[in-house]
Amino acid sequence: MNTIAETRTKSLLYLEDVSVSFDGFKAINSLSLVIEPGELRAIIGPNGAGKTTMMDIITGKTRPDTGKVIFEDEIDLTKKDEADIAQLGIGRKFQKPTVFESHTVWDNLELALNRSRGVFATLFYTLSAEDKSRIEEILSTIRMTHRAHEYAANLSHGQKQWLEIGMLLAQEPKLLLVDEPVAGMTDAETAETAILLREIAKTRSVVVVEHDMGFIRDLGVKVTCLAEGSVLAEGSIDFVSSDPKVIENYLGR
Amino acid sequence: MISGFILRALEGKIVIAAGILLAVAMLVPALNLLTPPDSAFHIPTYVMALMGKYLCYALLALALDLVWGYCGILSLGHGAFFALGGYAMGMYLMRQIGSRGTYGNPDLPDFMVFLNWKELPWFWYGFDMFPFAMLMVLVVPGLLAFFFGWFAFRSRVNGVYLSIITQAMTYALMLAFFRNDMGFGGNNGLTDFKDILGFQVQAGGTRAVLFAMSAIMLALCLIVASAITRSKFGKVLVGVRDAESRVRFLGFRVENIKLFTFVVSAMFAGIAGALFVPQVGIINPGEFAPANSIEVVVWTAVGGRGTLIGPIIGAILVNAGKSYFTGAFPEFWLFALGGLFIAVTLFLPKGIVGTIQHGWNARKALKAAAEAEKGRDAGTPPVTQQVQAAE
Amino acid sequence: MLIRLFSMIFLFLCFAASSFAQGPDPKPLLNQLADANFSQAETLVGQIATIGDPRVVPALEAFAEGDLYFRKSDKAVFLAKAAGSQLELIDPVTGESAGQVAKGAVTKIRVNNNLRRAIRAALGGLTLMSPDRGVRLSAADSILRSPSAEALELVEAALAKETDAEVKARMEEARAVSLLSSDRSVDEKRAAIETISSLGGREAMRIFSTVSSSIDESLKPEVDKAIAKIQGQLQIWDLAQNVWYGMSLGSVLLLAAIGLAITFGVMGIINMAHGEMVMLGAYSTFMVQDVIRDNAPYLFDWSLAIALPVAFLVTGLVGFVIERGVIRFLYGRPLETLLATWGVSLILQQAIRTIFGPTNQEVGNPSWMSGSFPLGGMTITYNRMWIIVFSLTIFFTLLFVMKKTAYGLNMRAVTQNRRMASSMGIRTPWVDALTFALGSGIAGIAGVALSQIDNVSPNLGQSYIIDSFMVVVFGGVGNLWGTLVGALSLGILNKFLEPSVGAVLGKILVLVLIILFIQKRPRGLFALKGRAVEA
Amino acid sequence: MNFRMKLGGALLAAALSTTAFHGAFAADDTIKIGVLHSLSGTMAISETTLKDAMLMLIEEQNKKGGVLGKKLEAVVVDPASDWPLFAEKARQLISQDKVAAVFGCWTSSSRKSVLPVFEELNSILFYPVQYEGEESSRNIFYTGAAPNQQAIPAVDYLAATEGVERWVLAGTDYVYPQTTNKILKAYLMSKGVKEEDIMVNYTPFGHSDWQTIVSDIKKFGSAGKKTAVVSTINGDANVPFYKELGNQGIKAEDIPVVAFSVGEEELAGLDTKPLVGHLAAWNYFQSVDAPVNAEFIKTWHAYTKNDKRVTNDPMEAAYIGFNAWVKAVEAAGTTDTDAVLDSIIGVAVPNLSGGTSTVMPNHHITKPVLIGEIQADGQFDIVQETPAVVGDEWSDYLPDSKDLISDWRKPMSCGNFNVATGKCGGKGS
Repeated sequence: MNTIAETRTKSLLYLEDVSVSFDGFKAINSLSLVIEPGELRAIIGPNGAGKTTMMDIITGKTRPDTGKVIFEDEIDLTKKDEADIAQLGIGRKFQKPTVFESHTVWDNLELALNRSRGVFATLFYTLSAEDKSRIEEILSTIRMTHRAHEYAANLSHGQKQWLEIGMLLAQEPKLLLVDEPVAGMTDAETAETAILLREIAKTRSVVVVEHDMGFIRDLGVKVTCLAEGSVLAEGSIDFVSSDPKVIENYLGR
Repeated sequence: MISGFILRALEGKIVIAAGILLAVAMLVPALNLLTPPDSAFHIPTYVMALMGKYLCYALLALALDLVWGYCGILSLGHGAFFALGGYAMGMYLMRQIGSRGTYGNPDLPDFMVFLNWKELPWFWYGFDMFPFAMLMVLVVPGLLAFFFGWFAFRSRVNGVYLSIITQAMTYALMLAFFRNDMGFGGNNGLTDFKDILGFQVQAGGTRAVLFAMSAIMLALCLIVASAITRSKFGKVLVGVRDAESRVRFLGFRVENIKLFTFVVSAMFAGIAGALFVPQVGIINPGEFAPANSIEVVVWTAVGGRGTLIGPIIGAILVNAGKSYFTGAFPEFWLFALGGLFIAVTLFLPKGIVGTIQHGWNARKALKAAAEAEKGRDAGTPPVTQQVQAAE
Repeated sequence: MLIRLFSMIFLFLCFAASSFAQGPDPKPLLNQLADANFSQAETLVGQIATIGDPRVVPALEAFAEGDLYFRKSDKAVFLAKAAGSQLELIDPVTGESAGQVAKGAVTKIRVNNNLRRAIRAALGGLTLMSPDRGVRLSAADSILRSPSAEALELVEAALAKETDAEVKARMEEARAVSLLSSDRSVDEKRAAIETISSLGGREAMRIFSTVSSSIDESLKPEVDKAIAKIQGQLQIWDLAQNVWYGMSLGSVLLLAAIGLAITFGVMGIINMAHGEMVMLGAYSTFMVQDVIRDNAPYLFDWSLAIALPVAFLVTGLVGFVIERGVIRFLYGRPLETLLATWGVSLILQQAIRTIFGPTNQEVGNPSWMSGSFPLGGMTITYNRMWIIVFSLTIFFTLLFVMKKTAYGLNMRAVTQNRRMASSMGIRTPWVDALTFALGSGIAGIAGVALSQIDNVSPNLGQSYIIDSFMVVVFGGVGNLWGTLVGALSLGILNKFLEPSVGAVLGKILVLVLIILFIQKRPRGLFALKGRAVEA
Repeated sequence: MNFRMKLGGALLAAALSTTAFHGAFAADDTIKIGVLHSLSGTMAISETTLKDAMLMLIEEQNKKGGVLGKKLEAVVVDPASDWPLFAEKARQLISQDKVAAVFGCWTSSSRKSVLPVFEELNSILFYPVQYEGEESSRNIFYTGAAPNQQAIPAVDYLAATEGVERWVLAGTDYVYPQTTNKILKAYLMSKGVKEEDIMVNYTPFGHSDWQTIVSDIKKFGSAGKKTAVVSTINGDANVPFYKELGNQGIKAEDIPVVAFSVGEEELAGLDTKPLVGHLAAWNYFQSVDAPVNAEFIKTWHAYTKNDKRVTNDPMEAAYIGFNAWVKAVEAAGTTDTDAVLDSIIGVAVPNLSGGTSTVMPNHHITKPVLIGEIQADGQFDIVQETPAVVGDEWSDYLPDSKDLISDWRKPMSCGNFNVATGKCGGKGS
């Protein structure tokens, strides 16, 4: 298990001067960003600001046209694909909750566990006592112990979001990218999610993309505002939300 | 480890199905050989030959189900693997004819003699040996699937694009095998077989053994398929089908997962082809025809994809229907067949077995969980459960 | 002997009737045709030609067409025209009617290829002096095609009188060609070689190859030089010809694929019944032509123009029914559309087979779709040319409908986001049905064009369905331009491979290249990039 | 067994001993005949007509009182252009329906597919289509043309009458054209034609874009020698081929095309005006001037209730095969396979071109070869007719088969007897 104390690097992830364009449209425009180990960071920005594309670049789904994406000071993520990057310890939650609907909650977590992922290893895998207790632990973290053997398809939207977060935990990542975790959640669920994320951030870095300003206030962390593919402002929520450029671009509307 | 792998496969339904298949493997040949023709229990050779054919088709459908039903790869070219397995077997049978061919040439098959070939092409070497030929039954389709899949899955060719290039593959192979210069007998293919392992292909005993082998191989492949799908790998497979990117972001190498499944499936198809050829007595490029591969998809869909028993039942039912209708209503059977496909897709979107299973599960869920989500429409299954692999 | 006597009497009678004719009367010779076998008839045609009486021209033309008969009762030879259930007999020399007889009373004088050739040569000589400019031109052409030393003097005589420049030029060439096989002087022949060499093309090539073995030793080098020169020209033309063939094949692929580009490309339905829509279009053409043939033969040249809307409506309607009856239950389940439409295609095929029978139906080419014209060293056939024009017209019309009309906007809105479109007040079911009908209708129109070059049988659709899918996928699903570029490039690629590796291997190679290409660009030639695609 | 007893007869008893249970379950008062032609799929276009023709022949025979005093009953199945299905259906016809004989197949692949079934179950197949030869089975009668009954006379005609010196052998890439072209090439070269004067070209099944090939033919034909095309192009591809020929202006006077797979049926889908003079070689044309043919056409039109339905060569082959079988059965007094196999050899029946066709010991038949030129009305004008030719199963122009002969009479009873080694190879033993 990697803890933040052991890795002791200056930055966990940094993006420098990253650009990417689709058919002439610049989705990301010389974006630079640094995430410290153990940091919980919120990213806000209007639609089309490039938030999701940024996540695509970090997780290897999209290759940047130019720029550097470095993980743990030495690993160039632009040379890796999704599976490599996931194995390096970057987990990602999608905007739309993406879980395996035809599997049970338990199976979803079992698949996410950070074990050997080769073809033959999975073919001959049997559930060990250690893995079992780990899954039970996560189940209780995401408060789904009583629904462990239900099909994921039958979960509510909020529960799917939580299950997905649970799967990320099972992956034991060093960095978690969370895309709109509270979209479609009730207020109570939102508040609980904030607590959960803060708890998670104690042992690893988390980047949250969110529209819900109340939620971000709840988190109470450093905020980065993106617009048109580059950083508009960065700082505490109060600092950012008083920035005139941010107001014009995002909050004002 | 291995034993756990196999033991896991032996779930209730699979055990029953495999049991039935094994019983059929014993019973049908016995009734064919041991009862007198006018006995009420007698199974005529014609019927046994038909059933043997259906079992081969069932195995082919099972192979397709593994990649389509579980992994979401709709292959429109599985007929190619079937045909390649068949050709490997056909080449062995051809070499067994030896000097009993029409021209009495000990080395060259007849079609090479009358096209004036002087020596055996290199790719025919070794096919006079049964073990080598059987190895090729697995290796040739496996290798083709490996190279094809290696490129396609690595480049992330997906959904419809993948389906269409598998179709292009089987179409190209069909055209190639039609060419006489390829050395596989052109459009006439390989036929007029005499012996298999020294036994006459046409003899009653040989037919019975071939039939039994088909049933046994189907049972074996069913167990292997069950072992695969019930392992953690199988769960990953379903994951790939339902949410490929999630699997990828969990750190799995999706291309390897697909490749493995594709290769295993191709080998199943190869085995099916190899068993098919001695029973029907001919293999020719017609088996590569894209329409044949589409038919396999239809059997699988009719039976119910994503269930292992479904494709077997689908293949047997559709083909039995086809045999009956082509004899009973030769002018109109296509209407019946076409209508069946439309009806199945409209009214039984999960196929026969899938629908039964679903209904059963739904009842179980209804009884067991009172707190289950409120009033889902009983008639309309939740669409979300079957997220399609294609866009 | 008796016949001889008979013809003598006949000859006498005719002579009396047509005393104004100079030279011997051709009628007895014509009458001998009644009993002649093929080779005797050939000699007779030669003799008739040497008389040089232009009045036999209609008789010879009729002979070549198989319209020359002899009366069983007296073995007299007549031209015959159908007149109701009877035949009207026409005197072969005077052109006067000789009354009507039952079909059984006369026997057709048979003709084979050799005879047709002989007749063509004879007619060439006979019509060189015709007052009609067009006739003279084609006479010169026939001599050019079947030159003989005998024709030389005729050509020269005609040349002396000819005033029309174009005809004169053609006659010069005909003279040159005839001269080469005559026994004129080497110098004259040298000049002739010059003339033919400047004529160029495949025709000159053939003439030189024919004479090169028999010609004077001293002229050999010049002939060889001329051959080399023409070969050089032909190579360039061959290249152009290949591109043209490729475009033509590409336009056929485009036609076949363009409806699919809508039903499959835009709507996402794996429409296996697409080929059958093409087939229905072809059968509509057949029906239209059938009605026209029986009721209004003069409209035949317009039959395709009439068939276009008919085919569009018929297949569009069938498409509409299929969408309402089957496909609308399957949106969001693309792979299941494959199964259902496969079933539909089986039913449509068998239905056509039951109604029209399994055999080919005859769909004729209107006159403006038949034949060819030369363009430099290439031959351009009219049907191929019109099909290229036609397919491009359909393509751009469709593009216009999709991009510039309100309906096109609605359609794109529905296919991109069904829920959103419906909440904005677009009647999505209606748009779906119309779109599928449009795709089917266009497939039907394609069928009208394809009926001009291919079999019209229940299997017609099956032979295009795979190619159509290849084109759409190769070009990039959902992109009309991709379909255009895909079709044309596959067509041209195919035609450049064909001469070197043969048609079979060429086709295989194209398929392999498509497979490899998809590895390189997993979403086809004109793939949409960006986030939206993956969603 | 019942009806056979009633019939009795010494012949029967002898025959019964070998295939005792044959026909045992058939209805007592009918004799069943299998009709095995594809009614769907790619071959339906050609084979459906033959199914109709068979039904007509059976109906006509029944009007005459049937065979052996019993009515004939047709059992029609659809093998759907699927070769393994042919074998399955053949097995069904023989062992389930207990048919006395089967009339069917079109492609060589389908025949090859059913051949083992007929030999195993000892039944009789009448195969009515021209084919590449190189086969002779105890249980199959080949009533279509062998290459020497079609291809070679056609080439002879072109060389002699039209003075052709340069040859294009164009065919669809499958076994029949390949073999025929091999035989033709050997034959032409034996007649002194040089290798460079022969161009061989193959195209895929259903080829529809003929632009390149037709222009190649034009190119090949402009070398100054009289050129002809010998076409073994398969049915479906012919319509686009001829359309392209017509449009590119290749006239029969310049480069004649002689085809072996183009008959009245194929031309029915074409405007033949631009094609007048191109040739075909068959053993029968609808235009044959013989009373028996006129009668046949009349019956056909009445049966199909369509005056425009054409007749063609495979129909004549089916006609000859059917009548030969009827005659053999009447002679043998039974439908039993072995008895019929013995009695049919030497049986002579009228063919539709006014002569007679005899079933030879090699299970092929004698027929005249007719060369016809295409007319503007889609019919053929017969320009040459040879005397009856014996179908030659083993070609004399292929090195490995020139020593083979076939004779199914006892005592030889062998399909591939090698006269050089004096041995019967393969399955004849």
